[in-house]
Amino acid sequence: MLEVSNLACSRGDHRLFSGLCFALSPGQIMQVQGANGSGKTSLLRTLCGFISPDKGCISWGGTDVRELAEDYFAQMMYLGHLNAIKDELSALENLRISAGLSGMELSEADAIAALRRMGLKGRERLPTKVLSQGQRRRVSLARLLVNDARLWVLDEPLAALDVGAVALIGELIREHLAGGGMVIFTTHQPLVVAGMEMRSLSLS
Amino acid sequence: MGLDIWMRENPLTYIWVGSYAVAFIIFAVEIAMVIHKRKITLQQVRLMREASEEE
Amino acid sequence: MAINWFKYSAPTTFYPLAGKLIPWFAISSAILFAVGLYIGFVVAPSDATQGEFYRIIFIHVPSSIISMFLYLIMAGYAALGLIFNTRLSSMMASAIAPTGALFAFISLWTGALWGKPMWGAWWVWDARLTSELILLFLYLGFIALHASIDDPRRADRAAALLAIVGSVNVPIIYFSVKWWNTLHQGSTIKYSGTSMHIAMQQAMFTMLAACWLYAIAIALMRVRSIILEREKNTKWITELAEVK
Amino acid sequence: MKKLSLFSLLLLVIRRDLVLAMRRRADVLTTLFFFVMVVSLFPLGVGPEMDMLRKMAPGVLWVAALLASMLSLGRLFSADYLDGTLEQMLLAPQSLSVLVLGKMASHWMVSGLPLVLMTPVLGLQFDMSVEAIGVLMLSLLLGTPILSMVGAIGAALTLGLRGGGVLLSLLVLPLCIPVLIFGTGAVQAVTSGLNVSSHLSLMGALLVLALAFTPWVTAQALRISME
Repeated sequence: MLEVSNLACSRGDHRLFSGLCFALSPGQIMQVQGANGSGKTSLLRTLCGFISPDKGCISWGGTDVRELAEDYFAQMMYLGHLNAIKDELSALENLRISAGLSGMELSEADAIAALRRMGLKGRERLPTKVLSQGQRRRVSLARLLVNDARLWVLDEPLAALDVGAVALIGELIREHLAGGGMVIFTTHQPLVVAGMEMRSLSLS
Repeated sequence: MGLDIWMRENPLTYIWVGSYAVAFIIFAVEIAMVIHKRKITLQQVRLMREASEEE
Repeated sequence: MAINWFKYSAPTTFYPLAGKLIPWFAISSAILFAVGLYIGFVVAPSDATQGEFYRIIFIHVPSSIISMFLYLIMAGYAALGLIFNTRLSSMMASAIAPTGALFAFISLWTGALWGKPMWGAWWVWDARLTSELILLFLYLGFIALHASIDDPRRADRAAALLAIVGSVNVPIIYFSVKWWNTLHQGSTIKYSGTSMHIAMQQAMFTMLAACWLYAIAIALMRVRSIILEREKNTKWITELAEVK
Repeated sequence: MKKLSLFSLLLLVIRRDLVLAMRRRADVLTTLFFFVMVVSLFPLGVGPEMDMLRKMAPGVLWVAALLASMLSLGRLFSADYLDGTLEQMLLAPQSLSVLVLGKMASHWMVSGLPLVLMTPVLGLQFDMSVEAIGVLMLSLLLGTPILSMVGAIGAALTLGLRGGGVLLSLLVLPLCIPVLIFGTGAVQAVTSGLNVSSHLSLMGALLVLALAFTPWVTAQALRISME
């Protein structure tokens, strides 16, 4: 589904990677590895179309993503370093608005169910500024539950999460893959996804 | 008012010193800056090249 | 004969080509300046109403015209760079901007000097002078935006968008200023117009041509430095004769 | 899950920004206070002659409105940029331009509309006639949205830059000159007994033009700035 061929990317004068080729089919998961500054985040941001590559092409279902543009965005979701949640809004409002931005109308009941599954029971209506770092990350990750995107692009999804939450993310990813989804992610913590072959791509 | 009278008596000097000389000084400064910029850039490029050759 | 324009749009071929062209533009510009000044100050008679002061227009009018055209050319190059992602056109745009700003400044300066004997005031809120001032602001905005972004590619693209928005706005600004000016019965600069002596016209056109050649020469010189700076990591730069 | 229509997406963005603004009221109020203060400083600076003040009033109010809107423009995208929401907006499967339009609209409601509503009080300070105040409000009503929209382009271009606020004013103020001219021109026309419809219809034309192009241009600027 997702094919990357001969991709090259640089920041300023510095060439991060070049000649990068890989493909991801439904049900596959891939971890991007590499030292700090090797371009993991840049690769993921290039896949989102934020950065236009110096060379090479990213295609989705055989068509260049730049041509697909919004049709591609409808089928992918990106979780970056930043949580994309507003301190002034409650967890519930945050989740419903981010679903809205990705074009979905989310009912209150569905949103509460998603937040509860993320272990935020009883905190749905608190302003997120009173939540801890890990809890905010959970609010942000709750978007995975209320989205029907096929491709997940996750940049350090496990940062600030405790053991229980890491296990939960593993389970969410397994469900997503079982349903024919695709995941590409980076992490510095081990992530176990039961029964799935973990491919890895290393940037040097 | 002194300037006004002087200006009417010496229109050509006024024009020359006031506009043409200023314009040509601006041109000269611009040329000098561009040449200086080129010198600096060339120096940088040479330094980069020497640094990469030593590696 | 089909000329391969794309060949000249690559910095590798453009850099030596520009180097060869610069002396020609510079020398012909200097000659035309000399000729223009000679016609303007020796051949052309003094004006019936304005005396000798009208001779300022030989520098004022060409610099106004050039500052306006350079903005459009700059915006055009910037747009090419934005749409087709060609490196050279973005570099050209940023090479033209300072020259355009300087011509706008010269036009304002000489306009003020011309205004003093004509109206008795250094600055009059005349439609053309006001538009020229706004044009200078637009140039300064372009330069400031380009200078404050560190990543050259983002700087090129952001400044290009600004230049395009600016050039769409220039006619609106010009007409609104003109309208504002007529509303307030302000004075408008009127040149001798139709009764312009043939020698005056010759002087004006020669000076205009001289200024154009100067602008081209200086922009090419500047773009060569920009090419060197941006491409300093590439192989062809390190193999240039002047680098060795 | 239901797909959102473009219009409800627009409403969602507007509502979100308004809720955020209501929860951070201080920001809104500072802009308004700035406007009131700048306008009130003028009589102190130029003296209390009513004739002169009456003549200056439209220009003073318009320039103050221009400066006040510059002041609040810096915040238009920066909060979303810093907390990552802007990344999500860029990935919106519907139109980014619509999201941008929503943000422009809420920015105007928060920073432009209060100025319009405040105008009668300030107009009285300058001893303006009722018709003049009416036309001034109308011209501000048509003009302040243009300031928000043109300003949004500048805000998007200067996103995350050092000294972005000053740079933003440098970029945007020259582009706003026509709005200033037509806005003050309308009031001067009504005080000298001329027809105001031509000024206001030109302003309306500028508003339509801005509505048609600025959301798209701002969307492009955001994509450039996020790289």
